[in-house]
Amino acid sequence: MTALLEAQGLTRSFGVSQGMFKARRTLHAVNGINLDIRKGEVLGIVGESGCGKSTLARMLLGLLPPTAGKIALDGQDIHTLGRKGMARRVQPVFQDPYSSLNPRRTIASIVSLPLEVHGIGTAAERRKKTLDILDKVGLPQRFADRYPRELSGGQRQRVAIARALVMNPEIVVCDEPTSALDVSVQSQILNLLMDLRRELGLTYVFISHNLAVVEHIATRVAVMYLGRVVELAETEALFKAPRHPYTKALLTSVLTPEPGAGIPETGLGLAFPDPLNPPPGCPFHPRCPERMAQCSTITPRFTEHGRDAVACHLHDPELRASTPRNVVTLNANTALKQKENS
Amino acid sequence: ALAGKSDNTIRFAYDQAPESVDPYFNNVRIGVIIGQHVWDTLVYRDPNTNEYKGQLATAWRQIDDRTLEFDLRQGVKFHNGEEFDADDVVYTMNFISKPENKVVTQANVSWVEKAEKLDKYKVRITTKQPFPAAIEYLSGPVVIHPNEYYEKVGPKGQNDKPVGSGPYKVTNYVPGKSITLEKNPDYFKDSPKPQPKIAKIDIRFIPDRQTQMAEAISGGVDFIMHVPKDQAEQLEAVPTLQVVSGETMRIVFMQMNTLENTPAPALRDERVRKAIIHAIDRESMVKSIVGAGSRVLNTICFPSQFGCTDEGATKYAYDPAKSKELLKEAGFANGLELDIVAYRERNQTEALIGYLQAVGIKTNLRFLQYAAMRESIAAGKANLTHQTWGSFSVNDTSAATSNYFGFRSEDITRDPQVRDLLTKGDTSIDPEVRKASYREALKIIADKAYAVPLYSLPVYYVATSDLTFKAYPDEMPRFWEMSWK
Amino acid sequence: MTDIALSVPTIPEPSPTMRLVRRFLGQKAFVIGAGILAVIVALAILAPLLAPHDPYTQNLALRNVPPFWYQKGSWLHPLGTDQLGRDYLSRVLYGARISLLIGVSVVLISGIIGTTLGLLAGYFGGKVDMAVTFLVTTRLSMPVILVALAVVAMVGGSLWVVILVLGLLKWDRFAVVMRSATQQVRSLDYVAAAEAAGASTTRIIVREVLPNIVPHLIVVATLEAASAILLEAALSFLGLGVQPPLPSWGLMISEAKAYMFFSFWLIAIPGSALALLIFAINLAGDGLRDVISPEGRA
Amino acid sequence: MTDTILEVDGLSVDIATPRGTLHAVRDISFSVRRGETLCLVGESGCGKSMTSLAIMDLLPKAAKRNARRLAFAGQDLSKASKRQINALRGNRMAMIFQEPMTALNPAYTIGNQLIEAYRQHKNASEAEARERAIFLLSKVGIASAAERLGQYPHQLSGGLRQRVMIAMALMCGPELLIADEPTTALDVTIQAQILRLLADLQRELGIAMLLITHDLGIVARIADRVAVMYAGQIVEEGPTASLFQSPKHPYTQGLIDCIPVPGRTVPGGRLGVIPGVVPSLVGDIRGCSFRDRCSRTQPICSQAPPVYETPDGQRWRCILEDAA
Amino acid sequence: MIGYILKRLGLALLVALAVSAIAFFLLRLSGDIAMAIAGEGAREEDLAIIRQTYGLDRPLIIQYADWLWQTLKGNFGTSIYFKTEVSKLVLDKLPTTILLGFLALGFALLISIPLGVLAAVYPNTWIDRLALAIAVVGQALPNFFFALILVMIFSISLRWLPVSGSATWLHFVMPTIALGYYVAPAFMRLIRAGMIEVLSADYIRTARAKGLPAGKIVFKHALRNAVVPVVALTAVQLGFLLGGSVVIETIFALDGLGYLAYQSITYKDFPVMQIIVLLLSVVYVLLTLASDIANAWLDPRIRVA
Ligand SMILES: Nc1ncnc2c1ncn2[C@@H]1O[C@H](COP(=O)(O)OP(=O)(O)OP(=O)(O)O)[C@@H](O)[C@H]1O
Ligand SMILES: Nc1ncnc2c1ncn2[C@@H]1O[C@H](COP(=O)(O)OP(=O)(O)OP(=O)(O)O)[C@@H](O)[C@H]1O
Ligand SMILES: [Mg+2]
Ligand SMILES: [Mg+2]
Ligand code: NI
Repeated sequence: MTALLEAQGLTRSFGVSQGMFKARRTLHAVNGINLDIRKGEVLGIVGESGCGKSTLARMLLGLLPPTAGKIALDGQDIHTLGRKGMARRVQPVFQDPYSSLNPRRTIASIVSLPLEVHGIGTAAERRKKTLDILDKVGLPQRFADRYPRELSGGQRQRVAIARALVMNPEIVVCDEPTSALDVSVQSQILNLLMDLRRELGLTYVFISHNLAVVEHIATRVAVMYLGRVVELAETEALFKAPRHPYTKALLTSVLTPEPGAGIPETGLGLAFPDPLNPPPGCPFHPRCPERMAQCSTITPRFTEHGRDAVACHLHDPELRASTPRNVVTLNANTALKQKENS
Repeated sequence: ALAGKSDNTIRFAYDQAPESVDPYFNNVRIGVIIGQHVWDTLVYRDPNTNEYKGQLATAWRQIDDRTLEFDLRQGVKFHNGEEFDADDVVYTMNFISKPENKVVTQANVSWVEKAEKLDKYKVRITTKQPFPAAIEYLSGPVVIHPNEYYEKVGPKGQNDKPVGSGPYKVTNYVPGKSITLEKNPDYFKDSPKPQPKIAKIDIRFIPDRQTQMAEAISGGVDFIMHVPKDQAEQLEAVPTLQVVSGETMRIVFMQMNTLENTPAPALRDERVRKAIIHAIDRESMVKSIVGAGSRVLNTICFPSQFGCTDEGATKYAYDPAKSKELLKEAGFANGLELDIVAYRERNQTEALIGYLQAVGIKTNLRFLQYAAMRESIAAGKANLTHQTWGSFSVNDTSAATSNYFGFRSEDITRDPQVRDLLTKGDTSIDPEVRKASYREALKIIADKAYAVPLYSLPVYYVATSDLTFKAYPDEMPRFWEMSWK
Repeated sequence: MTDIALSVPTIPEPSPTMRLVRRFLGQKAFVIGAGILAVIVALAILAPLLAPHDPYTQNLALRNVPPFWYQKGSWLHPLGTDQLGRDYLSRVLYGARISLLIGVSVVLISGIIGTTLGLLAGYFGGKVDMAVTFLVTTRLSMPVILVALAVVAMVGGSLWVVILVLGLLKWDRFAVVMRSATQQVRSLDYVAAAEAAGASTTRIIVREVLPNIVPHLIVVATLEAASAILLEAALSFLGLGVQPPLPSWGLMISEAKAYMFFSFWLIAIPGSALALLIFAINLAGDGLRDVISPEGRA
Repeated sequence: MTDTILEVDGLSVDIATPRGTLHAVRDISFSVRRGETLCLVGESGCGKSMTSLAIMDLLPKAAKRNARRLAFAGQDLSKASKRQINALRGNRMAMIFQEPMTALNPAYTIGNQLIEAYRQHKNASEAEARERAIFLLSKVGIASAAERLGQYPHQLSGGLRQRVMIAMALMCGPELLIADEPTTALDVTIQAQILRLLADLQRELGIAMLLITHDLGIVARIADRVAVMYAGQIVEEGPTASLFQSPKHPYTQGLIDCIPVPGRTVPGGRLGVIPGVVPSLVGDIRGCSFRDRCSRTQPICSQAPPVYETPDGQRWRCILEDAA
Repeated sequence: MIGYILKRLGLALLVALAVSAIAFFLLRLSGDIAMAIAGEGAREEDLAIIRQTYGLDRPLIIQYADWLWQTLKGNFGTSIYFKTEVSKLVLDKLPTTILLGFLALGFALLISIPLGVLAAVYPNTWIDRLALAIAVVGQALPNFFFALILVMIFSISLRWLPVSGSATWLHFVMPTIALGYYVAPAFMRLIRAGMIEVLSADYIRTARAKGLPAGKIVFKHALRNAVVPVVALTAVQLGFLLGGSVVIETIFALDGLGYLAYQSITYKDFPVMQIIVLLLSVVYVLLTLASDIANAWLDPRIRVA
């Protein structure tokens, strides 16, 4: 399988001020991510709040210029595609169905916006296309001339999906599309997304912090921690045999409705992942139940394990057999790498 | 009001602060008033009889066309103890005669050539040209400064801590806010100004007319002047107040800019100028809003001034129809738009604007402070002005008409013929020649409608009812004469 | 209690416009304010029909006639005449035109300037925002009354000078409010969605952002209109605003203030008219604000 | 002393809105026994928070509370004076809110906020209160508690703040703890930590807990008994195990079906759905409130459904005696 | 902290510079000061001399640079009208205006804080309506009109208070009320809105859940947070008051900066005008700086850690 959308060394930092009297600091929201999205797959991205999922999504959509690194669509730098070029092939579905629809436009006008922008068809054709797509996402035509505020959250999310699909894109980037919805509505939307994918051969990037949902929908999963991907694996493999301690902790924390199972102990300490103050070495080490001496000094490499990859010293074959000399070299390497990233 | 009598203080509110207390460096009425109280002049004109009396001089004589000789009073002391003698007169006259000293009231001093000391109490003053009104000026605006002090501190120091020889001395001065005059206990006994009875004059500058009125009604001040007719009449009903009115030498008129580069070329058309005069109902204005003691004028001078007359001059009646007619003839059937600058008696300006509007002349009023208005006139930027002129109380036409038609900065007509006639009037010694020249000049001004003569301005004083005082036509409240009932 | 059907789609929901209208009508303050304002606007527009006399015709024989409710008053001049014998009712009616004209024009000028700056700053952020913030700070630190007075004194007062000066001075609140409103809207996902749809920046600003900040714009506009009218009145009161014989209310107060102790109506009538207008605009503006943000923020 | 710490009978909450009266809570009854954890579960807007606020007498001004009986430890709260309520609140019954970010006053140190209620209720000295605060902070797993007292809320992470909130609720040793979605704002890993902490403390201190959540996963793991709310009513109630093993009400069933559960649901397969959306709460609802979303609606559903009960205390409000 | 203050001072300087430039060019382009200096009977030659001696014949930008340099050196020039040093003139008048500004501010806070708090604690009651009425009337009454009415009542009818001047504290009563009442509504609304918002905040619910008495909730937990924005407004309003004092000082003949400004404007006293505008803008920027610092002190979220 070839990569349809590919990110290399993707980095994004923000200058943030912390109150008036303190100096501005640099926050690495996304820190040197390599990722490939293959045609037809559903790439799930999970991670804690603030780990950079949305930032990554916005960059993949071309909405946010990366500070470093590049993104290629079919091998072509998305830079050169321009806003319109990207729009035809990659479309978003956002988390909050309340803020993702312009409250002053009718549903039809929201859905047909991409068509208008690209000057596709006559007004009548556009209207027809809009109604068709609304039908496809399961919204009766009578909603076409209503305003977003008249719709429920689930219905709004259907509108957002319709808008994303109206231009027949190849990739849809869904940033937590169901986390604002009730479970009963969430399942409707998840079903819809799956149906559409089958029907239209779509590729999804599906961001969520709900592991159960990701397990259900994704074919491959990337686990993010503090701006980095720490583990990337086929869904089944990941859920069956997580490698990274953070992935393990995440999986333990999932509370499935099993009465009597009690609350699991995650083994994570109290340390708080602060993106402004990322710990040195492995970013996860302060919370890691399996941390080793080198974890606090050396940033782990992303090592491939067949089709999967993980960034953890526990799974770095070289390091496990390492001599101190090796450690030093690695250390120097990573230091260099970090410099490039910031 | 009780406070005033009980502490023997008159609290006097005036609407404008003088830019300087030194009479040579301001040209506002309050400056003249303060000047006459703090300083003395060589000669004093009795306001009741109009007779000249010796003040700092005891006697004077005309030596030739251009020379006057004065015997000076002995034993007079300035407020700082400096003795008055010929040096003071010579210094003062020479100081004001030099343009580089930038005396603001040039019209009052530009006739002085020089002064010489003959002995300690005798001086000679030379005029640049024969100047028959010299004594009149020397009895008014031309005050005598103490030479040693003045030389030391200059005009700036004289403003900060004024020193004169007059019946009152300045004891406190906050520029722009207030000035306090206190009785000069050592005022020389022989002065034609009587020894003051009121111990203290507290002058405050209150810009807002109705604040002044409120103060008067509530007893916060004892004396205000220049109260408009309507308000004066209303204040008459207040039992604690008295209203005294009197005619003054202040004439009211409108200038029209007919200069080459006038911003209002329409005014170069005599018909337009006449139309403007015909548009204004001066009689009504006098009756309704100007008030008692006012009279309609036909020439640009006050009738009591030497040489002032409207004999033979064209008189323009109120005739809006004719006015419109004239405008039509001049090509302004659809009306005309002009600026008008004014600085006081705003209600009268508004009435004028109303009359002009009625005949189709739309005006934009720019209501300014006097200095600013003068600046705009002198710069030739004015179209129409609503002016008043008090001649510094000088009872001679040379102090009035020449200021506006003698090619000085405020002359925006500049008719050489008029200028020559006025110069002749100003500088001839023969009274008949003077009269004839003025008559001719005034006639041309009227016939060619160079300006709109309006009326003389009465002044209304409102004072606490227990004050005895008299109003004079020269707009000078004489506190040294006043007393409590 | 009413018995109603169960599920959402079958409930006859009022249309959003109707709901907004109802919310407006539910705002007593807004209804009162807008009502008074409407009456004043109507009076101003119909002034030529309603005014019993020409507001400029003076009659020195009939000066300071009191209004009809005084003994000496007459119905010929229902609100009496002023110090130059002009009909006061007519002047007050025409004065409404001037005040409204000033309010509307100043808001138009300052609204355009302020909204443009605010939109740009809020949308683009970064350097643009810094520049606009600096401009706003500079503007805020210039005392409006003083600068307006000074400029009017220099240039000479007239209606259009006053409008221009105030318009060029009073854009700060527009800029500040529009900036934060734009920032808020800009961070919403529908803007990102439009961007992702390939819409141009201009299109996004004009079609996606602007319509959503219009409510704030209207609120600021009403409050600024009131403040502009008050400022004009203050300038005219000091003699450095609109010039006679225009019947601006501020100027009428200024002209009448000398008469206040004995003919109080001369100052009370334009004073109350002015206060009523400001009151109405503020009330309507407050109501508007409450409708837009029901929590009632300042 | 009865075994029941909280007794709610016929509780309704009505909110006056411009569109009419919103019946947020409709005649619900339940009780919590000492030392027991009752979970109130339901979709957003079904009235869970209103129920908890009604018990604490913290309803917003527009909301009105009505109850046949609302008793805490035998004392009827609906008849209690403000002063009596204040004496109970924060003392014998305490509450934890959803948003740890905003539930603490940003202007005061956490120490200040921790001790003020203790001093208020227990008439204790500053030093005693501090000591208790430090004790409880360590109890909720916060190290170097003494230093933390001087910190402001914004200096703490969300997880720490929620721990502080828990400590604050425990300050006076309450008999009942009401927790309204205490973990929804937190990340999954932290959620697990906090829930575990809560469960441990509840067991250790023998506190009764009313836990409100919309997450069936949490319910299953922590609750002794569960009450399922729908549109302001409790549609089913019972011991956790029975309820999950054999849900009786179609809504409960639907809820359980629509969450993906590894092992039970097929990855990529279709999930169960509850069609439609929740009804508007404005106005009355006659009959079963779930009937228009229910796959097994019958005409009779438009009449008030009966309440069935199994011997182990599982009760449900449906025409079907057994949905399975 | 120090760095922040320095940065803000730099900004203040920049703002002052911009204001001074705007004021300079704006005013300079519309009037001829040579004329104003020259005075009576000046002839073209005199004007030329004056232009030369005062350097008015140079390009405006050079004049501005020169003026700026002189100002930076502390040489503010001489008043054209009063012929006194501008610095002396301004320093003489400043205390009165500052006093008036603080009195008015105090008055405004004195009526707006209690009313605003009460209105927020008892919304939609008569207290709220009274507060609203006071606010609405305060906003709608032009302050000069209000001042005149005060004079009518307290000086003319009741004769309790002196009309004009600044001799005793009694002289400050009416100006304080007239000026303070003008800004009070803004405070009242802000406090009311702030209190309402704060009272509905989660942490207030927490405080109630803790069983704290109502007074402690309002005064300890709510007010502290509600006054934070008031501090910021205070700075803005104080600047505003200094500007607004033009009207009030003119009416009450209070010899302060506002009146001086009015005089200098009407006399076209350019150097004075320029310095006053500059002074007020610097004061404004410094006040906002002060309020930021005060805010930081009140709000621990932005305080230095
Ligand atoms: N425009 C911005 N300016 C400054 N910081 C930002 C900006 N956008 C994001 N961040 C920061 O970058 C980090 C990553 O944010 P991002 O929104 O990508 O996280 P996320 O994983 O999507 O979190 P969540 O699950 O809460 O949506 C966060 O710490 C966030 O505060
Ligand atoms: N202040 C209020 N004014 C009007 N309606 C309100 C108010 N607060 C809540 N409601 C309504 O009352 C109903 C019940 O609200 P409640 O907060 O109890 O729901 P919930 O079950 O806690 O939901 P969530 O899971 O979203 O917290 C909802 O329909 C809500 O819209
Ligand atoms: Mg996100
Ligand atoms: Mg809730
Ligand atoms: Ni590690």
